[in-house]
Amino acid sequence: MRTAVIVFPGSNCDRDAAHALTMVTGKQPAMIWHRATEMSTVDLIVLPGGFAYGDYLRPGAMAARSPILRAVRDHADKGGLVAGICNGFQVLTESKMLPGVLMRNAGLKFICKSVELKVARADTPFSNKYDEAASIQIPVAHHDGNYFAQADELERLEGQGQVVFRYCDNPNGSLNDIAGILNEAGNVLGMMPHPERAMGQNGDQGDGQLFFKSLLDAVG
Amino acid sequence: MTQAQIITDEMVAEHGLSSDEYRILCEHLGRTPNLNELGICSVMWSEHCSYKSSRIHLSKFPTSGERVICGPGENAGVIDVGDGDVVIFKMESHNHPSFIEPYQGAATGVGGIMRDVFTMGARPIALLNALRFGEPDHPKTRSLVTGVVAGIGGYGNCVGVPTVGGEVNFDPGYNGNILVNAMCVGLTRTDHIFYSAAKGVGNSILYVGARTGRDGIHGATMASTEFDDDSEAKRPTVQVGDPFTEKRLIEACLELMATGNILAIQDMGAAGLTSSSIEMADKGGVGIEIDLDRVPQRETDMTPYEMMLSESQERMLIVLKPGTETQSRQIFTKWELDVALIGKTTDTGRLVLSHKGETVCDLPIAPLCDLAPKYDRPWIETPPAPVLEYGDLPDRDAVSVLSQLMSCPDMASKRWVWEQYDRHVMGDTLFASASGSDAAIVRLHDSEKGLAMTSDCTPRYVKADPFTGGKQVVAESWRNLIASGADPIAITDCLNFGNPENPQIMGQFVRAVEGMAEACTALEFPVVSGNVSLYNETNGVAIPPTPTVGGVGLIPDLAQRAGYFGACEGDSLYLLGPTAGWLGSSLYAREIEAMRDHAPPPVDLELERKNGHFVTEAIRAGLLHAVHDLSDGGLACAAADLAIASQIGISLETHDSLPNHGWFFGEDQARYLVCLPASRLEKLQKLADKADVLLTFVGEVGGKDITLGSARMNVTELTRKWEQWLLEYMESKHANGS
Amino acid sequence: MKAIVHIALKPGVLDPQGQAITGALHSMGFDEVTDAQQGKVIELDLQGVDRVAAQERVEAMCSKLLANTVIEQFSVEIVD
Amino acid sequence: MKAIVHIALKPGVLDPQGQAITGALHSMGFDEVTDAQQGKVIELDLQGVDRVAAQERVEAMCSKLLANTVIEQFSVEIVD
Ligand SMILES: Nc1ncnc2c1ncn2[C@@H]1O[C@H](COP(=O)(O)OP(=O)(O)O)[C@@H](O)[C@H]1O
Ligand SMILES: [Mg+2]
Repeated sequence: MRTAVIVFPGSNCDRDAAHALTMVTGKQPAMIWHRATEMSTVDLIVLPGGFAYGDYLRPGAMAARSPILRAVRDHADKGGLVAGICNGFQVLTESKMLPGVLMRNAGLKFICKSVELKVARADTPFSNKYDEAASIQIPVAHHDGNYFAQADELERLEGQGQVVFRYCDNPNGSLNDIAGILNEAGNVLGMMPHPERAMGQNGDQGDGQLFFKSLLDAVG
Repeated sequence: MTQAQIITDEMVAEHGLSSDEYRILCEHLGRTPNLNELGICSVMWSEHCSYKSSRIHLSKFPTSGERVICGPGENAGVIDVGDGDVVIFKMESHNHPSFIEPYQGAATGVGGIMRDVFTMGARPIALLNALRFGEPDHPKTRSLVTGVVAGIGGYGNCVGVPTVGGEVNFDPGYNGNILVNAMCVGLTRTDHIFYSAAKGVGNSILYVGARTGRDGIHGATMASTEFDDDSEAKRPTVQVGDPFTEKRLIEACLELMATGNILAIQDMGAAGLTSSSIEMADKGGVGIEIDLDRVPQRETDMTPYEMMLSESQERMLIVLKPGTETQSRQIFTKWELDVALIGKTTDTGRLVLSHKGETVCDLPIAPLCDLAPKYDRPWIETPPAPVLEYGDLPDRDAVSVLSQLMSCPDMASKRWVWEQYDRHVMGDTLFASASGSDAAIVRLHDSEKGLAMTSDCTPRYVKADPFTGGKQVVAESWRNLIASGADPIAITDCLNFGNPENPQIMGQFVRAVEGMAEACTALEFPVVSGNVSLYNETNGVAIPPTPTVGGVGLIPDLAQRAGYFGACEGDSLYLLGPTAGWLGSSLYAREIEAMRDHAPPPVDLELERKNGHFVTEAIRAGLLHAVHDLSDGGLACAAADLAIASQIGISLETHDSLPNHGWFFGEDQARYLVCLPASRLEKLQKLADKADVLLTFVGEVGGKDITLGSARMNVTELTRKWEQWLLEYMESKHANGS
Repeated sequence: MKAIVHIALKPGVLDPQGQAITGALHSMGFDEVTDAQQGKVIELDLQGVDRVAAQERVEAMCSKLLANTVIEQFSVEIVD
Repeated sequence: MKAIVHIALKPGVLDPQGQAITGALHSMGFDEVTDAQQGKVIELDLQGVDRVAAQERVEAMCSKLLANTVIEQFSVEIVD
C-alpha cells in the first residue's frame, strides 16, 4: 500500500502517523509539504494530528486553504482513501470534505485521556478489521473535538450510516457521541481519537493497529 | 557614538545597579556609559544573568561523571546514554511572570526551556513541571492554578512535546509568590551537539524567529527584585508566547543543523539580544557587530535600548559558516519565519551596535561576563530544629488518618491538571502522570531503551533543616528513578529562594546547596544544568526554600521498567530499609497535628546507595510485581498508592514496638515497598542477605479493602476520595470572585 | 482603510463559552446577567482599495476563511 | 438591556492569531490586507438594572473576569 502524510506547519503527529503506517505496511509513507500542489498517486492520504497554524482563528481553518488540499480533494474525488485524525478531522470539516464542525470541548479544557469507543460500522475501509459493535480503547488529545452539525445534516449523517466511531462516555459534548464519521462516498474519514497512539508498543492494548490494518486490507 | 546622556543616580538605581557596581563598571569602561550601555550592563549584571549571589556556591556541585558530556555553563546539560545517543536537559523557573500573568507566564516558561534544549541540537522529547501554589483557600490560588496549567498545556500541546510528569503542591508559604519550574528533556546524537561559542572573525550572524517587540523589557531585572504592592505597575512587561512559531523554529533549526552550516547557536532568553550576543562572543573570545536597523521589528520606532532589552519570545541567534547564508535563510523562509543577517563576528572583543548610521553602543565584552560582580553574601545557619518525639503525639485511628492524608491537597490525585496535558504525542510515552510509576518513562525512539525522569522537592524538610533537606531532595530524585527501573545518571535543578541579601535566606541557600552537593557526590548523580531564582518574596515574606531537582535516568531494557500498578492477589509486601518512625516535618505532623518545622528525617547516603542498588538488582532479576519508594506519608501512603494504582486490597500489619503513627506514617528515608508473589521470596531474601539490606514482611495483597492493623477501608472509596479533592476544588464555583 | 468584521455563532448553535461566562458571572454575584454570547471581532488594515471594493473583498475573506458559515454568521463594517 | 463588551489586546502585545490570519489571507491572494488583529465581543443580556448601574457593573465584570487586564483592554457599550 502506498501512503502519504501531509505536513502542515504545526502538524505534530505527522511522525507518529508515519511510524504507525510503516509498522503496518512495511513501507514508509511519502511526507508531503502543505505547499506542494501535486503529489504522486497513493492509496491513502493521512491528514495528521497537531496544531496546523497553531489552531489560530479556528482549528484546521487555515490548513484547509493550503495549496495541497486541492490534490487531496482530487484524490478523494477519484475514490482514493483519506483519513483525517484529530487536527486532520478538523481540516476535513473546514474544507467541507466532511460535514459539520468541531467546536471547543464542552468543558472548555484540553482533554488527554484514553477513551472507550464503540465501532458503529465495521464494514468500511477504515474499520473492517474490527468486530461489529466492538468496544475499543483509543486515546484522545484535543481542545476542539465537540462535533456539531445542523439538525438536518445530522439526520442525514445518521440516516446514511456515516458514523463509524462513537464515544461510550462522551468526553467533549459531541452530538450523538460522534467520534468519527465518513463522507457519503465512504472513502474519506475523520476521527478525533488517535489510533496511531494505540499501536500496542507502549503498554496499551494496541486497538489502533486494526484501524491501519483495515486500510491495508481494503487496498489489498 | 551618540551624544553622552547624563546618567543620574536615579537611573542607575532604576536599573538595579548599586552605586558600587556602577562605579566598578565605569572603571572597566574608562568612562561613563550612555543609556543603551547602561541598560545592557545592568541586565548582564542582574542576578538573573550573572548569578552574582549564587555563583561561588554553585561551584560546590559535582558536575562531571562517566556519562557527562557537558555540564553547567552551556544552555543545557548533556549526558551520554549509549549507542551514540545523548540526552540534553535543563529546568528553569518562570515564577515572577507566572504570578503576574499565569497563562502567558507559564506558557513562555515552557517555551524558554524548550529553546535551551533544541539550541543544543536536541529534539525535545519530554516536558515536566514543578508547580507550587499558595493555600487552596487563598483568593488567588484557584485562578493561578487554572491559568498556569492552561498555559503549560497550551504551549506544550501545541508544540507537540509530551508533558509527562511533574508535581503540584499547595502551601501558605507560596501565597504571595507561586513557583513555576519547567523542565525539558531532548534527544540527539553524539555528533550532533551544538554549542554557543561564536567562532571566527567576519562570520555572519543570523537572527531567526519572531520579530522583536517592546515586550518584557527589563524582565531580567524584574526577576531579580522583590515584589511589592506596586508590582501591578510592572505588568505590561509580561510577554506573550506563540507556540506555533516555536514549533516552526524547532523544525527549522533542526533542519539547518543537519546542513552543517552552523558554527554556534544560542536562544534569546532573558535579556534577549543582549545576553545572547554577549555570551556567544564571550565564550568564543570574539567581538560582535550588530546593525540594529536589520533586526526584524514588530513595532515602529523602536530604540536601540528597547531592541537590546526586549524579551520577545521565540528568537534565536546563529553564527554561520561563511558562504552558507543563502541556503540557511531559505530554510527559515520555507518555515515562514522572520530571518535576517544582522551582523558579523569581529576581532575587537567588543560589542558594537549601530543604529541609523550611528554607533550607539561600544562595550568591551569580557568585563560584562567574567568581571561581573560575584558576592559572598553574609549568611547564617538556620537554627537546629527541635526533634519531634512521637511519644508526644496522641494515637489516632490509622485508617481515617490515611484517608485524610490521601485526600489532602498535596497528596490528592492531580488528574485535573495532567488531563490537560498531551502526554502521548510523539508516540513514545510509556509512563506519564497517570501510570503508577515513580518516574515518567519515555522510549528512546525506535529502541528498547527508555529514559526515566522525575522532579522532586520537599520544601518543608529544607525549611526546617536546609542541609538535610538539600540532601533529601537529591536522594528522593535518585530513589524515584531507581524505583522505575532506571540507572540514575544526572540532575538539573531550579533553586527557588527568597532575598539573598537577607542572611537567613542566604543561609538556607548555602546549606541546601551543600546538602545537595554532598548527596550528588555520594550517589554519583552529578548536576549538569540548572537555574537559580532568588527574590521570591513579597512584602518581606519569603517562600519556603525550594530547590527543585529534575532527575534523569536510563532504563537499558524497557522490559525491565518498574511501577507500582502491578500488585496481584496473594502477593506479599516487603519493606526495604529500617524504620525509626520519624514524624518530624512529616506530612502527618503537618496535616494531622498542624505541627511544622521539626527536624526532618536524617538522610543516610550510604544506606540510600545500598538499598537502591538492591532494588535495581531485584527489578532486573524479574522478581517484583510492583515497587514504590516511600516518601510523603510513609508506609501507609505508599501502600495506598499501590492499592489505588493496582485497584486491589492491601493489608498492613502493625509493628510490635513502634506506635501506629510512627510505623505507618513515619518518613524515614532510603526505604522502598516491594511486592512479589510468595514463590519468589526465597530468591529475594537471598539477594537481600548478600546485599546486607533489611527486608521486613509488612503485609499482603488481596481483597477489596485497605487494612491497617484492624481498621479497614474500601479501596474504591479511598480512590474516590483521592480523585475527588482537586476536581471538586477546581470545579467549585469562583467563590472568591477570582 | 480599516474593516471590522464581527463573527458570531448562528442562533440555535450551542455556545459552551457563553454558558461558562454566565455561570462564572453568577457565581461572582453578577446575577443581573441572564445570558452571554461570545463572538470574535477581526480588524483588518487595508491598502489600495476603495470602500466598495473593500466591502466586497472582505466579505469574500469572511466566507472563504474568517467565518465558518456552518455555525457562524458575520457582518462587515468599513471605517475611515 | 444588553451590554456589548469589546476586548482587544493592548497595543504592542504580540498577537500571534492576527499574524497568522494576515499570512493566510496573503497566501489566498488577499494582498490588500496589511495587518489583522483578533479580538472578542461578549454580549450580555441584563435584567433589573438601569443604564448607569449597568455600565458600572459590566465594567466590574470586565476587570474581574471577562478581560485579562494584563494584556487586554476593554470597552463597554450599553444598548437596549
Ligand atoms: N542551580 C544551578 N545548578 C547548576 N547549574 C546552574 C544552576 N543555575 C544555573 N546554572 C547553569 O548556569 C548557566 C546559565 O544559566 P541560565 O542563565 O539559566 O541559562 P539561560 O540563559 O540559557 O536561561 C547554565 O549553563 C545553567 O545550566
Ligand atoms: Mg539559553
